[in-house]
Amino acid sequence: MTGLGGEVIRTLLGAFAMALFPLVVVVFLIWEARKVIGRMQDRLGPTNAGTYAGPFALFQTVADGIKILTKELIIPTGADRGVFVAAPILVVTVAIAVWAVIPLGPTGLQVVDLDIGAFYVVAISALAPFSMIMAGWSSRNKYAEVGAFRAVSQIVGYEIPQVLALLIPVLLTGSLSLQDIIRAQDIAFIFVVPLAAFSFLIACVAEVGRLPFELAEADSEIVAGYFTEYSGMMFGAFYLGEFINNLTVSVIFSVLFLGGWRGPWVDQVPWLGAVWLMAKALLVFNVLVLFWAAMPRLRIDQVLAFNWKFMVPLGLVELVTVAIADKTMESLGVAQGWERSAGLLVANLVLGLAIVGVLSLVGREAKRRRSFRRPGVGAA
Amino acid sequence: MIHPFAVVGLFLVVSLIFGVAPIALAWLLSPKKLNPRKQQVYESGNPTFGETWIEFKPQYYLFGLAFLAFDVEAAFLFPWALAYNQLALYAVFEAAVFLGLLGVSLVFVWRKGWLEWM
Amino acid sequence: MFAGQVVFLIIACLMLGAAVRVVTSRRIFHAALWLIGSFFCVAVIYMLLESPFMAGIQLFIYIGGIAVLTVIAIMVTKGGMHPDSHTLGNGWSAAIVSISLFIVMAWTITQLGFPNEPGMPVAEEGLALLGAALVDPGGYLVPFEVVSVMLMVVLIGSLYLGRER
Amino acid sequence: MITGVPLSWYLILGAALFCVGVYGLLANRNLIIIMMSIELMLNAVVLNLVAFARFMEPARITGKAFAIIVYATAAAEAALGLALTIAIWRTEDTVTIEEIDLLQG
Repeated sequence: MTGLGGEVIRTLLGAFAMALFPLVVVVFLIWEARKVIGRMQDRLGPTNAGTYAGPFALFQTVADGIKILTKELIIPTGADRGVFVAAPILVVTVAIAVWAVIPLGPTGLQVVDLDIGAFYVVAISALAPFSMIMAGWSSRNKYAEVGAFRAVSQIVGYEIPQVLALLIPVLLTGSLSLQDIIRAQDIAFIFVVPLAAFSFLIACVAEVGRLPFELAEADSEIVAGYFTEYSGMMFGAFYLGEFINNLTVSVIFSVLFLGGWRGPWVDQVPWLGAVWLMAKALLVFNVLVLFWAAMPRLRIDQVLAFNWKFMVPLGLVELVTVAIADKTMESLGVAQGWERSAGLLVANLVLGLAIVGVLSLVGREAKRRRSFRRPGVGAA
Repeated sequence: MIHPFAVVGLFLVVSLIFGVAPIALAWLLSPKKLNPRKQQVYESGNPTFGETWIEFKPQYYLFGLAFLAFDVEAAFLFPWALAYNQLALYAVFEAAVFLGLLGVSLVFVWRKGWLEWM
Repeated sequence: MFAGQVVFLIIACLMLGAAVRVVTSRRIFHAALWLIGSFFCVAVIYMLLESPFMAGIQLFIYIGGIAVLTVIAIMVTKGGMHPDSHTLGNGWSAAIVSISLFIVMAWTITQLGFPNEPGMPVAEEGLALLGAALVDPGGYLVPFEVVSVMLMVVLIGSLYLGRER
Repeated sequence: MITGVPLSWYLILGAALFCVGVYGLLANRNLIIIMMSIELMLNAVVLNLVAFARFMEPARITGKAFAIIVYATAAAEAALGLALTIAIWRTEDTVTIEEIDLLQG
């Protein structure tokens, strides 16, 4: 019995460490994002103006966190109190729960290597829209409700291309375990199926609601979207959950398409895997930050049209193309190694060129049709 | 040896603790001086008017419907993708038919204009 | 052994409690939230049955799909607004019918003598086998393609019903 | 088996969930709640399917294949049922079954 008890305690400690990991990383990611955004907007970002923020204001986020802990928690009149409080809890819980299967290293640096790991990530993320809809509904605020509805229709819509893109590494690996997917990437999948990586990245940006898909919290239109009414740490929970989600999608993109923890010397020093994974995730995260700083915001009809008229068809065509091209090569005897990868890459490039061709034809047609009308007519 | 599913369950409990803890801590630490003006709903400084829980466009629902169809389809594709390595070429074509039917119906509703935002 | 039973009982109580709240909540939005809770508990029960894929499908289709759609339908029909009682007058007779139904079913189940332990361990490659069977002409190919046709009909039919007129 | 829970417990749980669904179906007059009750009943059915699949034939896949197809059907039913609800809402401005009188002409 002591053996089992010890095991439970060790598992719990590991779970706590793993749940703490994204929180700690996010503290510095927020600092990094603010610095990068500041530089891109010709500002300095957080600086060492106060006493407590440390060198380069590294601990600015910690200071912010401590400050926000002492702020009053206001529940507006007419709000549905239970749901109102449950929403921020659910955000953080769902954001952290995904980390159960994320492999930080070859062995040991993972809570549990589920054999349906990738599906677990997708299934747990299915809970995420509810926190927003709960927040929006319970606030009794029109802006909050509009924001929640925008968020939900955007997030559930972009789940489809995300899952279709996620199926491609699964299909190439023949396993849903994230460890197996990493081990299969002798060549990172981004170089094998770049179109799938592209659509996964775009879908992830939409899932986490970064610009240009930020309309759930479009501050010039609907105050702050679904968390308009939140204050103090409950607002902080939404902010935290959002950044944890950013980190999570960066890490999952790295796992699925950039080879996860793989890198030089990982075989000798297993914890180096976490460093490589975080470096790759930081790269992806900075792509998100650059989108954030550089892109204008889309309208809801544009967001939905882009999903259903471009991303979903692209995902379907890409999945069918990869599956058939791979099987055809296998029946031709090109089943293994770099030949298979090169063949898939060629198939992807051909498909990509075809898509660009179709898009340019469609665009030319639309331009021709538009020239008969006055410009500006037809915009909603 | 703890079963992996039990570990997942423990992790879910731990993440729930991580969700509750900051808000519970803030509730303990924060001042509680509420008054009706502070608790007003914030709608850009204007007094709120009309019904708060507004009625939404059915368009949202249409996109939800389209999502549900593709959601079920994706769920069916997971076991197929897992078995992909053992499948023959014709089995892949069967899945392509499966995907193609939905793709065709997506194109159909698109052409009919039911996916337009009005 | 014992721990599994305790977890089962806790989850079963949570699930039934949530389900009862679904059918008795005065606000429809609350009913939808309790529905999600009871779906989640069903997923946990699937984990106890060592069917992680079914648990994932439960979250993915039921919570991620059907519950989202239900919530959207509630919002679109203003159902979330009025905290009215939406039960019929025949609540008592409905309760009697369902409780007697439960008693009959539970009595039958206890009389039939089902096994206490599963005969075999879970198959290792179960999910891949399922995937292969779905596209196997000797397996479930016909239902698989029929599902596709059904989804096509659902997509077209329900968008037709709900389109802007 | 990791849990030590006998099959009959799962079946009784499924029966209880089904009966809660039956109560909701009979006692409510809001179409959306009725849809939710039907979802609960379908969930109970799938719970039974998965439990039987685990206990009676864990090596094979018949139970899972049935369950996943029931899921697809449930999703289709929910989508169409809610689409009908919304269609009724737009013509009748109500989702309460007593007030729907489309057939009275």
